[in-house]
Amino acid sequence: MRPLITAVGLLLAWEALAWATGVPVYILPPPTRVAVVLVQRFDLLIEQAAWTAAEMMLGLVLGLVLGATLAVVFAASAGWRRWALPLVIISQAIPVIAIAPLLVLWLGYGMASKVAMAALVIFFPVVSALYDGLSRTDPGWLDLAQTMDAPPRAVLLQIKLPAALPAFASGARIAAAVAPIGAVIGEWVGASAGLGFLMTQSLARGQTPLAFAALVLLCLLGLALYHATDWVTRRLVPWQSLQGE
Amino acid sequence: MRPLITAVGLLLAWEALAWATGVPVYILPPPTRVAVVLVQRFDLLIEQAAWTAAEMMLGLVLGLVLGATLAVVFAASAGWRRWALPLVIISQAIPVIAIAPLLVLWLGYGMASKVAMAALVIFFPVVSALYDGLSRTDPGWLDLAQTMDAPPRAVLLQIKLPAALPAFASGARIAAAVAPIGAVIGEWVGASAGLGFLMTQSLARGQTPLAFAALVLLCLLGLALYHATDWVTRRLVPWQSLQGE
Amino acid sequence: AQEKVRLLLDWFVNPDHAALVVAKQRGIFIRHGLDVELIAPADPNAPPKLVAAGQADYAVSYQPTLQMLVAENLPLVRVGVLVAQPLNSLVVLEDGPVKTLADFKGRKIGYSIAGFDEALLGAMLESAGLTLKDVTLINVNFALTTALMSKQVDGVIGAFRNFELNDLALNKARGRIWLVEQNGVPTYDELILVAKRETVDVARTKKLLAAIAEATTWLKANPAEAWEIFSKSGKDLDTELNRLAWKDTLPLLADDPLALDRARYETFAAFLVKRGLIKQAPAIDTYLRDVK
Amino acid sequence: MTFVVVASPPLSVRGARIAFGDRVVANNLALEFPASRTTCLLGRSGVGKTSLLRWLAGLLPGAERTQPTAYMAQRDLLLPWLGLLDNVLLGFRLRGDAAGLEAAVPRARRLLTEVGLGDRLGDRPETLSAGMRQRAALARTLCEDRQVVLMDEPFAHLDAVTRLDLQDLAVRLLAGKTVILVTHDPLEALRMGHQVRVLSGSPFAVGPALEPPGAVPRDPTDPVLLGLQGLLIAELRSTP
Amino acid sequence: MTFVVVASPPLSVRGARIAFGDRVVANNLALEFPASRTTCLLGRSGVGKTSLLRWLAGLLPGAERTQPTAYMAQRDLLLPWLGLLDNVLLGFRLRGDAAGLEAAVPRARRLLTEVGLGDRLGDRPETLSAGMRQRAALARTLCEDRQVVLMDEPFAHLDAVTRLDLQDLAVRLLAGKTVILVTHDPLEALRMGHQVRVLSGSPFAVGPALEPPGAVPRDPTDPVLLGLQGLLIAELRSTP
Ligand SMILES: Nc1ncnc2c1ncn2[C@@H]1O[C@H](COP(=O)(O)OP(=O)(O)OP(=O)(O)O)[C@@H](O)[C@H]1O
Ligand SMILES: Nc1ncnc2c1ncn2[C@@H]1O[C@H](COP(=O)(O)OP(=O)(O)OP(=O)(O)O)[C@@H](O)[C@H]1O
Ligand SMILES: [Mg+2]
Ligand SMILES: [Mg+2]
Repeated sequence: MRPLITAVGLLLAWEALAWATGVPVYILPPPTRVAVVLVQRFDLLIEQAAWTAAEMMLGLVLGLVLGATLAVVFAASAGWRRWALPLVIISQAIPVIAIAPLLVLWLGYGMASKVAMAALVIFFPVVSALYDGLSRTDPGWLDLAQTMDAPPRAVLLQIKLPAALPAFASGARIAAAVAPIGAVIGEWVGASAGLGFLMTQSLARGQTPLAFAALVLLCLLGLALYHATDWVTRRLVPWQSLQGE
Repeated sequence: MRPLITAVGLLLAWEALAWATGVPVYILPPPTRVAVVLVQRFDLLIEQAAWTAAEMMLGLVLGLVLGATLAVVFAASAGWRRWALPLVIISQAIPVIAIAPLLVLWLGYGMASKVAMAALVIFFPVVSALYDGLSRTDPGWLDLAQTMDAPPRAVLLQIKLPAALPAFASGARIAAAVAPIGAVIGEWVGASAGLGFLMTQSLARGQTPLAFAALVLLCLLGLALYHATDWVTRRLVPWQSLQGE
Repeated sequence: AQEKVRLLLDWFVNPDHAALVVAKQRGIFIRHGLDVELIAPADPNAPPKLVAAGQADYAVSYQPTLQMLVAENLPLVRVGVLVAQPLNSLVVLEDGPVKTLADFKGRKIGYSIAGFDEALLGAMLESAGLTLKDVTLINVNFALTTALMSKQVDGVIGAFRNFELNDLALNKARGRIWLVEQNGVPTYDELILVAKRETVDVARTKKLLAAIAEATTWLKANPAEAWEIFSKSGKDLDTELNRLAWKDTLPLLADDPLALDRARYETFAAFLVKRGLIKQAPAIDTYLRDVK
Repeated sequence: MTFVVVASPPLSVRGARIAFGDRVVANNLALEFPASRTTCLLGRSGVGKTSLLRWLAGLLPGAERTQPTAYMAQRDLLLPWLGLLDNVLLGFRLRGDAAGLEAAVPRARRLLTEVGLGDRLGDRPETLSAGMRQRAALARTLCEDRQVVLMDEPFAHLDAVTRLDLQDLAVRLLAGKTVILVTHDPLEALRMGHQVRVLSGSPFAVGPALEPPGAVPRDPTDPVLLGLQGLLIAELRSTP
Repeated sequence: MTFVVVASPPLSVRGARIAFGDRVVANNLALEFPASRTTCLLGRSGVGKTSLLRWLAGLLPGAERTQPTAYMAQRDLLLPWLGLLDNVLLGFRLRGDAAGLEAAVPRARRLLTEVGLGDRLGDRPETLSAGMRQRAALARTLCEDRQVVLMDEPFAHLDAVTRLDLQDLAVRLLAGKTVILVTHDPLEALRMGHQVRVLSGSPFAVGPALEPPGAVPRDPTDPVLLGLQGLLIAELRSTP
């Protein structure tokens, strides 16, 4: 019920924005126009959305796994952290256009290069948030583990990691929210399908309403992924009830 | 000293990568080639870097302020959150190419549209992480505040907010790391200066070494901004000593 | 007083814009009473839309783009021409497996995002008895030459004849080229100037085009001096690729920017309809403005 | 008896039900705590003392607080980013009560000195020992100066001597207030309480009010108290 | 005397310096804790008892632990994501000691039953009262079965009856081990300790070892103990 109200609210806000600012249709089409296209071209749109959703999901899973692994490695070894952390930060500064040719060279034009690109965007919030969480464990627990002669590995996996799950959840939620743009950026590497591809192509042809119909689907995918991630991650930390919601 | 070792290590890794995979120069020029360009075109590069650095910094400041404000508003009001949170998530899914004309329409070709674009990329990790932090306050403190008849505003600003500073720091660090890409994406809106502009232009003209020289500067800017943010945010939470480092 | 004019280029400054840059640098625009600001976008699709939205007075665009945009009801009109012939072409590596168009059967062809390359390619392949189904199409975005040289694709459509061949040469590769207009595609104007239909100022446009014509004449007469002016006009223009492209581009620049060949537009509109890029050809006079 | 300017209200509970999921801690609870008196609560670990106090403080779902109350929880709950003095003054800061804050500063300093932390006013909580933190929390509670005060094991981390001193301090400063104090030390309850009541059973029942003779604070070596202590321990022992 | 299979080692401190920045808690400290005996430490709040225990556990910079030690801190430190039984078995899980873990499960269950939590084996710590959590932490410490055991106010949150029961339990299970127990209750120290020592001053000095007569656990109503209690309180009171 509530999501419906929100959706209607968003649409009204959009309509109002288009109306109040007098933006021309070919720059920001009103939702009514977009809705018509959404219905007319539904088959095409769904097909492309499925493609992008697959990239997003694969990218998110890969990003989460990669991010979590790196964060754990960084927490385990100062040596690794010293060498690889700058690399990780740098990886965020590199625009897709600079590495697209490299990715294509190594991974080809198939889905692999897109998923890699999406994962590159997605993994960073996870590394960063989880690593922060791992270095913020209650020192009392660490002392306890030390007196119990726990090997560093066990401390990391059995104390720091569960204690950092809320931080991981935080990072995963950010990751889920940027997953759509990750997938679309991936499609820049060179694509022949996907919502991002459809959007660029229709923008180039002046079919702005179709582009915005694709954008609406992309946003819906984003919202769905975000809320799914939110739902899952909240269940990860049952011992900590969040206020609000 | 240590950053120097890391830098040399990175360069060696890059040289090795270029060498081992036999990537052609027009895809991945070896560091030696890039270094030559870096020296030869230093004036040009520094000028563009200054431009991008300004966008980055403004975008980061704007993003931090906007992100922190939104997070506080969301924590204060479930009504606002219900309406605006989906908008915030959606804002992350929108590719620049779809809204670039809108931004130019509203903000013109100057720096404003670029900073707005950068801030759009940067603010989200801050909202998300800080909002998470704000909803994770020790319930004991909230109970205490309640028995003290604290108005919700005071609880938010004097209890939840300071308690969420580590989470804010986490978000700010992610934001700092994505600031360079935010600025570069901003330059897509229509730029005639900046490292991103220089990079696209030189890639389009086959001047790959120059593009990579610009990329090196961009990465340096990113690292500098990240470490500056890291340094500042660590000092924000003196009562919590992080392990490691 | 000078009239302020904002002119959006189609992309970064390159020798295609020689006349505009020279007219600005030599003060030719000023002499015609115009204070022209040249703005380079990163996305070639945005300029016509921004002109339609009133954010700039003129934009450099392409004939096929104009016709597709007008078919989508964008209020644009063509007011002049910069390059009155196609530049687009299909390119392969000379030592590659493709020697004739027919050899493309079963091969991979890269194209850029422009939106109509696919249609051009379809027509070209049909002229050799193939269809789009016989090849795999890959959108390679910016990286036409890179994709070709790294052998990720066997050919690329959307390559500009004055640029991509030189780019290949600079990277020690040789290309084989098929010109679109000789292989089943009607000829068209590659670079045109567009303005907003309702607000187009004919008097000002005349001044602008006169200045461009004057600059074109001058630079064709003084190519070396013009190169000096062009290469120093902005950051990072003095490059080997630009130098090579300069030579190939000058002869292609339209001597008469006011020239208008209506038939060319009728024919091409029919071609676009046939290829399914637009549903219906818009009435010619709605988007062609003869300022002569 | 002390002369009371502000009349402290009595506290009463009627038909309260305290439950966590299936675990019913108290059912249909009816209780009356006399006004301007200190009532000490004893009971086995886990019987529901903290839950009752939280109910009275209005912190449990369904509970409603009827008057301004100061509540000292089992944990010290000092804010790590504030110095001791600021922690003690937290209530005034939170209420944005500038006038009250100014008036409270000297009292806060005096209180911190009286609990033995006069030389640590600006120190952060994490640099203090557990007992010191508990004393700071006590100072914060007393500084609030409410007519109803709820305290949950306020002296648990204090040594015997400091404990006696602070019991005296609390009795002095809380005279005339309605105080409910949870403790595990029967002697402490007998020393400080006008009434002592024992909680027992599950869901818990509250035993009859035991009223030791004499004015508080009583002498802990008084044989009457020691006798009553034996009685209380026996009562505690009688329930599992 | 009990027959001891594994000889518990003595604990000694030589020339230790414990300081936090400028605040010197102990300087040039030399101490000997006898093997296989329980030593109870008393001292005013903030004197440095916890710091000394942490030093012995090797948790302070410069400190080194010489033998396997079980340490029960002032806070319960239960892991919120584990049930009680898993919390009690934490040491074995952390050490990856599968054989030990299997052998320890019945002992852990028995221990939890003995501290009165036999029906809450799977419950999460946040659903327990403070005293219940402290009892679980005690069970965890006893389950570790180390020859040296350090305990910091292990019974602070327990009611008088439970406290006596658990003192008995601890004495029984810790017989023959080298135990150092910090407490605030002089009677508890006298009841459980072979030796009782008082820390006082700043930097602290450790008073002479007081050795009450008789076997532990002693009868708390024994007048000799009550007399010694008065002595200890006087000693505590003599230092600020
Ligand atoms: N992390 C720290 N930083 C600075 N000072 C500290 C720190 N920990 C303890 N201290 C100081 O060391 C002294 C001894 O503290 P400690 O916790 O050992 O006392 P204690 O005897 O255990 O007291 P209590 O009975 O209250 O638990 C105190 O003055 C305390 O302020
Ligand atoms: N949040 C909770 N969720 C579930 N059960 C709870 C919760 N809080 C308390 N309980 C249960 O309620 C009962 C009473 O707990 P309470 O903390 O009131 O005991 P208490 O008398 O204060 O004990 P102690 O002397 O140990 O502090 C216990 O059985 C406890 O397990
Ligand atoms: Mg309790
Ligand atoms: Mg202590």
